[in-house]
Amino acid sequence: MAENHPLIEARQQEVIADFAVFDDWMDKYEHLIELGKDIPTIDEARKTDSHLIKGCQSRVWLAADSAADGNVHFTADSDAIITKGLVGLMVQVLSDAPARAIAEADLHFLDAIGLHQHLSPTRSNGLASMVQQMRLYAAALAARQA
Amino acid sequence: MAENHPLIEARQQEVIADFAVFDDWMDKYEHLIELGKDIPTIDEARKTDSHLIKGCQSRVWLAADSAADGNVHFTADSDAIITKGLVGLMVQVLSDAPARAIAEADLHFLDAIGLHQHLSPTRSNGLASMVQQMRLYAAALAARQA
Amino acid sequence: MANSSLPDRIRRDFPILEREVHGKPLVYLDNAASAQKPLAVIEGQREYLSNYHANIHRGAHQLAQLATEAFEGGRRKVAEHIGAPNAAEVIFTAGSTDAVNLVAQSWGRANLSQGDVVLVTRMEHHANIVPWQMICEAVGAKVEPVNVHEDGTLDLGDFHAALERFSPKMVAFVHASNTLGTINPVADLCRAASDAGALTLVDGSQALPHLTIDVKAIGCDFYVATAHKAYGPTGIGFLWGRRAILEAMPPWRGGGEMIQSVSFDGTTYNTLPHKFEAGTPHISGGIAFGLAIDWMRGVGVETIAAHERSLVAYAHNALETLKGVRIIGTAPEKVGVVSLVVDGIHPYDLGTLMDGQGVAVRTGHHCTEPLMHHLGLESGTLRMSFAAYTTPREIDVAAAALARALAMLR
Amino acid sequence: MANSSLPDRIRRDFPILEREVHGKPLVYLDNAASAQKPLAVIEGQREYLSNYHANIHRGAHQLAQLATEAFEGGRRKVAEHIGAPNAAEVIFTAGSTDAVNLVAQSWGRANLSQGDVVLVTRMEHHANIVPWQMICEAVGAKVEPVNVHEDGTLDLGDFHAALERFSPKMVAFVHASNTLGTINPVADLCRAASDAGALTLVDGSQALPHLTIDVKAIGCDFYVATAHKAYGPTGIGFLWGRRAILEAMPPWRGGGEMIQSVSFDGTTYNTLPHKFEAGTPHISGGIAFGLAIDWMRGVGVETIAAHERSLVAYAHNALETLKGVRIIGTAPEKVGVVSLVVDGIHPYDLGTLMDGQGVAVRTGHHCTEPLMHHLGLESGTLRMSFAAYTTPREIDVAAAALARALAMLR
Ligand SMILES: Cc1ncc(COP(=O)(O)O)c(C=O)c1O
Ligand SMILES: Cc1ncc(COP(=O)(O)O)c(C=O)c1O
Repeated sequence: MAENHPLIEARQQEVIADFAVFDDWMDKYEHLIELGKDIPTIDEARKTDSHLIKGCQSRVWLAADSAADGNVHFTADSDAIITKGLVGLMVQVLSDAPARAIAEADLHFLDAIGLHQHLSPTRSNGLASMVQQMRLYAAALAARQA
Repeated sequence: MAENHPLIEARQQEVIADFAVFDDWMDKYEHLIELGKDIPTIDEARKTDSHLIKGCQSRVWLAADSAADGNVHFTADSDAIITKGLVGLMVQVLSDAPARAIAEADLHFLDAIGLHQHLSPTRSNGLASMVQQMRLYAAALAARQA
Repeated sequence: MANSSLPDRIRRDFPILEREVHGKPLVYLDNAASAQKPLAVIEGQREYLSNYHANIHRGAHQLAQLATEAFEGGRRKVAEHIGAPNAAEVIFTAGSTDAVNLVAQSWGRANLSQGDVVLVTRMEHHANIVPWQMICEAVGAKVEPVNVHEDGTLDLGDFHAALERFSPKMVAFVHASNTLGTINPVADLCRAASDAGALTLVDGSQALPHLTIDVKAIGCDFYVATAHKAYGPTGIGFLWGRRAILEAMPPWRGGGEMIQSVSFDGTTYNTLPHKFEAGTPHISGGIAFGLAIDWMRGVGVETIAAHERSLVAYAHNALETLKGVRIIGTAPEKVGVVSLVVDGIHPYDLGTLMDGQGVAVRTGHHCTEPLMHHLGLESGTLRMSFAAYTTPREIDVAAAALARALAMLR
Repeated sequence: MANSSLPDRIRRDFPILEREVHGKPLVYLDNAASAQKPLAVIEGQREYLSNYHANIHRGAHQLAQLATEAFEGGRRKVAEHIGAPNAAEVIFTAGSTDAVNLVAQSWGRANLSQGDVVLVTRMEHHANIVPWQMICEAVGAKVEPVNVHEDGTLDLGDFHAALERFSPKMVAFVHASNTLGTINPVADLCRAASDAGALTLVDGSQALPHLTIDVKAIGCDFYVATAHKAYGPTGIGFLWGRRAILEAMPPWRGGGEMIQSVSFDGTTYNTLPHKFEAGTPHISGGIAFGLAIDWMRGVGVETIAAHERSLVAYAHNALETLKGVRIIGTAPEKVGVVSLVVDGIHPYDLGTLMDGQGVAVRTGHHCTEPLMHHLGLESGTLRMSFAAYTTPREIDVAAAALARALAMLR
């Protein structure tokens, strides 16, 4: 994967710094839950089946909009708060960035903060499917822009 | 199982004594092969499908006749010589004995001479099926005689 | 509490129980999904692979003979354990799911037709629903469900009414529910179904690890279960069926072992159980399944059952005191399964936070979506499930972990 | 001889090779029936059961996560090893037999109808005949066989003529014959079959242990194999299929894992590979299958292939000198399989007497009855089959044991 867009890299560093203060598993999750409570979420009106990510235990909704500046704007939500925290982190790192940068992002921050397992496609929280959707949307947009 | 009929028990002891001189596996099989060559076999004319024991690698034919004295007379054959030796031993022990004695025989001699594994129903030489057939035939006859 | 000495005696048989997760001692309460394996099973499988592995049946050499005897010995142990009149009636399958599919595809395709009904219950595992839906769709038949009461017991009124209304050809139900723990009155259900002219299939997946099983006393026509939930290996289970019914059924899978003779002019099939076991079987699985049964019998199935009954009572007490916890499934007769929900909190969050404290539970619909839907629990439940080695102390740890998770989430 | 250092390097990986039978050192030449397992496989399976067993997928806890990753890692290893474009195209099955049945029942029931032809060869294993016979009988289609030459090679003229004559919907054949050793020109056969508008299924059961496999280069539509012949565990194998074809196929077995959502109003199915994997999979099997592939790749498949080629040449030489021995299958390209007959002597007698000398061979029709019939060998053959650990010295012992058996039987 190519080097990250500086914007996306900077945001990942920010998240990593944020989590650096927690070495206990439970503290990290406590923080994640707080994030989940704070994060701006998708419009209730858009929580429809067409924005639902299928096949996961906790439901995840994702909406993508392309802004006038060519960036992609994401909003998301989940009915499980931990998933919502994770989903929020993803939005925080990827939203409002150039389409190509999103499509090609190397999301190393989950590894660095010790939450990598949640991105496993075998995990049933839907995060992996959501990231895939984000990339697909961005890639399609980047292709149109090119 | 009830105690063996004296005739059947005596024949088993005879076979056991016969084999007692061999302690080497190969010598025992050498003897079995010799037996296989000598043993009086079923009439060629009776080697038909209706006398064939199904489902085994070496083919085994068995014919049973009831004699006037109420005894059962068996003849048998196989296209594999070791199987033929085993089949011959069975005939030697069980043929020309009273039906009930055959049906209820405790065939301990195979164990004693170290050839027990050939009687395993999982063995594909057909011996187990043959013994079962012999018993079934004798049991049916015994039932008619009773 | 009663029988609390059982885990002391047997925990050392289970090496995995010594491990930690996330730096905490493992508390494994996901036994209804899959049980852990005693050393007898682990080492038996290893011994087989190290010392007498060979392909079985039709082999003239010594290893093939040893392997065949051990594998067929496994079959005999299963047969004896469930009171089967004859070992040839025990068909090894890849698990419960495979076994239900065998019946649905072989018996079903030959016997179901347009307008026929297969009756199941709303507490069935997907394994006892989807195979019936698939064959019913293929032949124009229909799957009808019997209702379940709020407390997790079967609605017997609805069951009898459905027998009357649908005259089903087949009635299929769990012996014990994997989500609710409910033990069904299987002998009564079988009698009523038979009286109504139906065949019966009992899904014993959750009964084999916990209860004494006697297919003759139950009076069913088919009984299925899976080894991995009963201290045995993965990849193997069984179908038991009444001999005459199995004899009349066409084979399902074709290949080696299940044939008597093959030619391009016509192929003839082998006798039971081989007719239904095409290809090289899961040899080490069959052997290790037998060892798992030996292990259970050595401990005593009744001892295990009594221990688990007391664990369920203990867990109900410990969990009910937590604010907001609602136990799902309070039938008087239960196996070692306790499902719960907390209103306004997603089970996945609870499960994740308990995992962080070393406690393994399962969350979600437990492959019983129609039941969850019926009970209005669209996010599923959090399920703790017990085994012979589970201790009251572990339930305390789980309850404390749940309490901490709740505190974090509120 | 070439590569004779290979067994020296690896025999210590196989504990069973140290054992005796009937007081003689074991000489295991029944590898085509099932190969022995290296320590990496035996210990890996044990490690799994002792340390991280849990039911997989949908689990939120750590053990479920570890088990899922290891199992899916096994799938990825299989995919990479056979050059599959995508791991989701690899469906775990109970073995080759189960895999062929999956295609015959799912693809076949949806695509075959009255008058259609499935083309196979006369050298097929029953696993690649009977499933086709069963589905053809159900839908009114027909199985037609392609001839085999006396030397054990496929009759290519007949193959092309049959494509022309029958316009088959499906052409299914072995990559390598388990009875003759013959390696078929699979890429050529697939190209011709595709050009004739047929789909192709290659039975790679005897190729996986011996040859480098690349499904893209072969150009087939389906490829199946079984783990236990390739140093892996029992109870597991795989079906690889082209994604678009697999996507279009209906599911075969129903149950957990293979669904997206279940209700009595209608059930929807999961994506690949799960759509075809109903129920709890053989988790330890999938993991250990991956370890077997690691082991083979560590040794080097080409190294194993070269070693076995030289063993075949060596064995042909050693056996041909024995009076009356006729080798069945002398194709120029063979895997490590040597079948033979001695006129007037039953293979079962030879096999039994070799067993008495510690040498494990297989006798009979090797689940290829139509081939035996075609070649006029109604009692079958005696087959010696080799693996990476087989030594020339073992072939000498086997030849001497055969000579002694012949002397006793004449
Ligand atoms: C060529 C061939 N195909 C298919 C099979 C069937 O494999 P399994 O019995 O593992 O399903 C075998 C082995 O028995 C084989 O040698
Ligand atoms: C009640 C019930 N039936 C069927 C099954 C299916 O068993 P398996 O997945 O081993 O085939 C399970 C377990 O998942 C179960 O709990």
